[in-house]
Amino acid sequence: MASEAPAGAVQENPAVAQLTMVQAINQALDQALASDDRVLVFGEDVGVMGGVFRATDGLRDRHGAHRVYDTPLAESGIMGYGVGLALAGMRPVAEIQFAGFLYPALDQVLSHVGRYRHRTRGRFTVPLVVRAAYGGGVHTPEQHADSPEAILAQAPGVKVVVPAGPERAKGLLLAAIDDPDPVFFLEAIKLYRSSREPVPAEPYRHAIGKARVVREGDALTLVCYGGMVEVCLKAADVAARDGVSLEVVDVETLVPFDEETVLGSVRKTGRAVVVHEAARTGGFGGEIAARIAEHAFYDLLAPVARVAGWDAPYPPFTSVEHHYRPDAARVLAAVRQALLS
Amino acid sequence: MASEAPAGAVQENPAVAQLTMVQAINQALDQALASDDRVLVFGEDVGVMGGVFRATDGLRDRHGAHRVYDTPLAESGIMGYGVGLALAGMRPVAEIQFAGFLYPALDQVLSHVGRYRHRTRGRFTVPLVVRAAYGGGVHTPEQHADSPEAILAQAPGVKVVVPAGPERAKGLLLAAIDDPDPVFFLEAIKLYRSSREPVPAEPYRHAIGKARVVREGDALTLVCYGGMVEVCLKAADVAARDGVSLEVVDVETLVPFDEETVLGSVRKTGRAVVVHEAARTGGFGGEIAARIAEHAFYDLLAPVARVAGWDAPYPPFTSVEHHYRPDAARVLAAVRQALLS
Amino acid sequence: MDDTVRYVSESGERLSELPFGVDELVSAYRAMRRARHFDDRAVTLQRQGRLGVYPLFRGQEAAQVGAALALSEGDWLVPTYRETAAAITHGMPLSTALLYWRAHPAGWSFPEDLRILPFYVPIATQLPHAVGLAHASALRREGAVVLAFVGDGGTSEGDAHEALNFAAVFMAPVVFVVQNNGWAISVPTERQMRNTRIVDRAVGYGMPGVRVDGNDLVAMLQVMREAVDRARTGGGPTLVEAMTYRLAPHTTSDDPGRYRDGAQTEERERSEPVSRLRALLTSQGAWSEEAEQELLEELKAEFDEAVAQADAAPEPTPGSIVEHVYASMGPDQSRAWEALGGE
Amino acid sequence: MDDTVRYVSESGERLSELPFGVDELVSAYRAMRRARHFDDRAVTLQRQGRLGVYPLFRGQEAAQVGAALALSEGDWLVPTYRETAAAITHGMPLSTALLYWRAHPAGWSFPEDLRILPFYVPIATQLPHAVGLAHASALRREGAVVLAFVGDGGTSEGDAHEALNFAAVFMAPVVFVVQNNGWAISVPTERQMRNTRIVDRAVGYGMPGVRVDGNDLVAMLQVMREAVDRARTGGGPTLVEAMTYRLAPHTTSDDPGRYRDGAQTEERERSEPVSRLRALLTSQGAWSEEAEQELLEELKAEFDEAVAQADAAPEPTPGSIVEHVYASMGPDQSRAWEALGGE
Ligand SMILES: Cc1ncc(C[n+]2csc(CCOP(=O)(O)OP(=O)(O)O)c2C)c(N)n1
Ligand SMILES: Cc1ncc(C[n+]2csc(CCOP(=O)(O)OP(=O)(O)O)c2C)c(N)n1
Ligand SMILES: [Mg+2]
Ligand SMILES: [Mg+2]
Repeated sequence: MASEAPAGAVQENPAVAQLTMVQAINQALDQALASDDRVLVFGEDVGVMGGVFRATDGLRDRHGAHRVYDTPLAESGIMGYGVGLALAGMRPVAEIQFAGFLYPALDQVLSHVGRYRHRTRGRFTVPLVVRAAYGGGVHTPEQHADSPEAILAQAPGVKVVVPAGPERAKGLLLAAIDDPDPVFFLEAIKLYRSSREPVPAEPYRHAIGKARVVREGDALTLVCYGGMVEVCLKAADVAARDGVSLEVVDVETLVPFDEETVLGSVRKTGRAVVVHEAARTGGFGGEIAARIAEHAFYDLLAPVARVAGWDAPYPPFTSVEHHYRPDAARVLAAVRQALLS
Repeated sequence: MASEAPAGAVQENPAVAQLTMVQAINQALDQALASDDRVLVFGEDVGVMGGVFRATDGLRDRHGAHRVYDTPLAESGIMGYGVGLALAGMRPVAEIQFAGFLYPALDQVLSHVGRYRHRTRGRFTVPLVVRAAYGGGVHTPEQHADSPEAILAQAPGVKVVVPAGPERAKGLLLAAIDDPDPVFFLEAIKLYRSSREPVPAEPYRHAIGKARVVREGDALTLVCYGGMVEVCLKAADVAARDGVSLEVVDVETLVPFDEETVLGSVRKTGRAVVVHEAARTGGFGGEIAARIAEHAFYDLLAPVARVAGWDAPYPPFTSVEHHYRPDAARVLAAVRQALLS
Repeated sequence: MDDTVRYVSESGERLSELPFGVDELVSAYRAMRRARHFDDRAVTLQRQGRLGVYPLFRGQEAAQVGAALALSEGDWLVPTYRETAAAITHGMPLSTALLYWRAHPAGWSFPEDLRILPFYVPIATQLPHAVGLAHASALRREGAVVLAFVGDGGTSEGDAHEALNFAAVFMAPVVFVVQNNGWAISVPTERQMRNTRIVDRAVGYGMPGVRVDGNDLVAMLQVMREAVDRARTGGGPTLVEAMTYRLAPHTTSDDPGRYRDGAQTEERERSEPVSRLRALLTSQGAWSEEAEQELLEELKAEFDEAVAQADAAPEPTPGSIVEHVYASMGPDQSRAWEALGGE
Repeated sequence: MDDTVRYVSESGERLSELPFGVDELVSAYRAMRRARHFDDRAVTLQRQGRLGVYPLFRGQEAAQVGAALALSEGDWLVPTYRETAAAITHGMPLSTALLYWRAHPAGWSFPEDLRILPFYVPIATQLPHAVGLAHASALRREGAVVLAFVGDGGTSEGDAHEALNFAAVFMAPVVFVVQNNGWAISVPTERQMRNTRIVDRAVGYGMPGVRVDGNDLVAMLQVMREAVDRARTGGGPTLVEAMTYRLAPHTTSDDPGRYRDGAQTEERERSEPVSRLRALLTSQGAWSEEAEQELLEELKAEFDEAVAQADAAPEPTPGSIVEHVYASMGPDQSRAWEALGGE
């Protein structure tokens, strides 16, 4: 891992570089730190070590130990401390190592992060960004593969962003840091190093709150986000070989939800399959499916299906783990079913 | 409040007594303590004081300070301690004063309560019951009116039960205490003392995992639970005066979800409105609506609508609070809309 | 071991040389008396249905006012629901405090220049915020100190521990004041913890700890000045355990008869802080019955004026429910806002 | 102040009268050596892709084995991921341990009579469980004691605080062993807390605290026996801080070169516990090179056998993913089970 190019390759400044998602994130953090004094980056092992995924690699050396630093091992403390920094006018960017370790911090999230602006009628605000690695597919140890986005999404006042690749991740993270509201930024572990993509070297921002049609098609819409986008694109590739044209919508921002783009696509295709890796019951797919079924009712030619993790904890058992996380085959099975209707 | 009849009026033993929901709960706890040594009741202020809502009133005197006792003020501690008792073979019944104070305990819930059986392949189990007062409508202070059922419902391995009145509460709580799996038992604050109902004095159990048709009708199904059941019944009364016959289904157990009963009703009426007081986005209503829309697709005559809390924190502001929680008028507006389709 | 810092006896006698001049004590007394007056009147308003659930602070005036008076203007106050006395001492307008406890939005949007966070309900969750605020002040070399309150019961929460540890590790300029008032609703300190000397936790965190008679305004102010000074000059956090007593019910909704003996509370009334300081000042010739009456007239007028201001606050619209969820309304809030009648 | 309990010097010299006979020390040595052998072989298996991510315990054998040996059969062990040495000492079959770290379900369903909770990943969350277990034992007058482990980093979590307080308030028969191994992944204890004497927290909770040289098996066993005894006889919980050092990477996935100096680790190798006890025993004539070789042969055979057993465990079916979610499958699990091919 030490052999990877220093991610914040700003000094060389090629207009565009091929970066992995973790490098793109590193670059966004680097640029945010460079351009705004108020930005602070902290969490467990983010300082000297540069993060368990190396997302903060080199940042402490470049920006100083007072801007990029380790905290004690206490997620509620990290979250609450971050709220305090934000209340003081800083632009804190906290890292929670794995999304499952957001759980000890949920009191701070649910009681304060999403509520502060509302309860103080805008007098106090919490422009906090919380990054966390989520999801499975890479044989992490037990409880390192959770996808808790539905918990965050049911908390009014927070925004939830789930980038699907390097280029999007950089632009969305920079936008999140600028955002006047708290943003949870969930990074699919599976995508951290799985591929590279051209990423502009300059800082740029992608709008939060917009879904994207990432592949056009007319037979059915696959609605997905984060680590499931590549799975859906793969499914669409396979389907295309059979002459079936699938549209893929990357929701990207779960909250605020961009109903317009999703409904626009489903109204066109008449069919939808919603895909995520969190367990199905209570997952955010229910919200998406409910919205589609309510507002595109008269355009639907088939029931809205969901492909999701099974209703069980993410299995800690290596040899069956891959049966839990949706793959192209499972997506295609649901597509076939929907196309029969 | 001291003037209320001692809830566990077992000594008098009338076959049936008119009880409030909090009295029925008190009676269930009393009977569980009396019949099973392994039952322990604990939480903040449940001992000497008998609970902030008096649900444990008198129990310490009757069953001893080693069976009914106060804990320190620490919800994660309460939850984790309860897990330990359960692992040791006890039947712990923890009280969390308000559902919003479950938040500090969510790490224990999400990492352990729902996961222990699965990760140890049944070797260790957590037959823990957690009672918490939820919801609004009675001008409680800030952050005392949350409805976090969707967070619990997305955690595989836990059961979530929300009783709609005294008679159901008693039977469900006794069933929950017997249940080999962890059960979260959410008690609508609004229902604690709002009315009385005949409650059999003997212990009895209601099955967990079954929804109930609480009023038959043919024009549309109202799907609801907990504090919203009386609201929906009221809406149905009003509609009946206009000759519109609404069916009301009390989901009662959110997880495991009784799809059969809900779908059976909707297939018959062809229309559904889902009602809860948690904020709409990410609420459990999305799950319910998605299931209806998927599995009753061909029977639906209108889109499945949701009536829920607005997408904001429960407002701490007394004079507008009643606009947040769904009432019969809002339910009826959604019904009217659905009947137009 | 009684290491409790105390300057004035329960009956108001000077136990040792006072660290402040009498003028300072007179103004501290006025602030305490003002708080007591607020509390009494607030309870009356609550009984009239003109406030919501109100958490009384009777008996804790010295702990709160003494702590708040140690702050300078740019310093931050981080209160629990209990700290209305501290808040009005640190500059919160009485009308704001009234509107807050009326659960009226006009009381929740504090004036821009007021360095007070809103009252906190979820126990102990304010403490990490205080550390973040304080660390931000240090990182920017602002010199602002943060005063954070917590109750004896609140020290049992994980957040209290995490915050104390963060504060020590970051050497944040924050002073933690635990008001050990003997009770967490119905649970006495002896069942909340095995060692009821909360100050004994300080050493574990590596910060100074001080136990002080929280009903002795002089001791409280003196201890707090030292702690605030230490924080301001880079000496890091302090844990102050202020020994006091909750003379009133937990809130206006509570019935303490269910869990404690009225006689015990009576007994504790004898060491209550307001009359203690008054006795001291009177014995020193610095206060009189006339001065007291005059002050009460002032306080009454001030409070009446605050009530009038509070009453004049316009009622919120239903649509306000979905305002301020985000900096700008998302589509879901906009739809809700329209459904709620807009405006 | 050095109040660290120690009986044997770093180089294996006896510093004071030993509290145990030499036979006992020989069997303790055998248990430590067995643990070391397991660790070494596990790393090899991991490199061969035959274990998943594996958290090494090299350097912490005395702390873990010493603690576990102080338990009786009916006592409970509550481990973090780090405590494989303690677990196999308290009776976990090696094949179970291997299957556990192979992330194979057969290793997660512990034998019914094994009083060990599964290894814990979410830091410090095991501690309240230990208190509940212990309190249940006390309520039923079972006499079982609970030994709960946590790391230096883990003490920063709120759950650690809440659990210690609960244990003290309920006088639960639990012994908390903090293995202060200097690191929480990349964060050294000095940045984890300001006062690195974790034992200093004990007084705050009102429980005895002991700091012990966790690399001295003799000291560890002695301190733990006292603590376990106290717990068993109604004396309540104890906080033991075992000073040790993580000689290995955090796990097999970690690269300590990113955050610590190899030379420092080398230096620490000199005080590692296994050779220390061996030196003592050898100097006392109770151990020899031949005994060592013989033991290693035994351990090798035992481990090989365990690997064979582990390899024989049948692969789980996909359907097993939705088994054991509830005591009996809910309708959602049943549907999933069918979709997964049932069986
Ligand atoms: C997280 C959480 N749990 C429980 C409560 C309910 N509650 C409100 S005040 C209180 C007792 C607090 O006692 P203490 O910290 O000593 O403060 P005091 O009321 O004495 O000022 C409790 C349990 C709460 N507000 N928040
Ligand atoms: C709640 C939680 N946060 C973060 C992690 C990631 N993590 C795993 S081990 C570890 C360090 C633990 O250090 P310590 O408690 O000292 O134990 P040691 O590894 O030294 O045995 C961290 C941060 C986790 N597993 N759980
Ligand atoms: Mg108190
Ligand atoms: Mg460690």
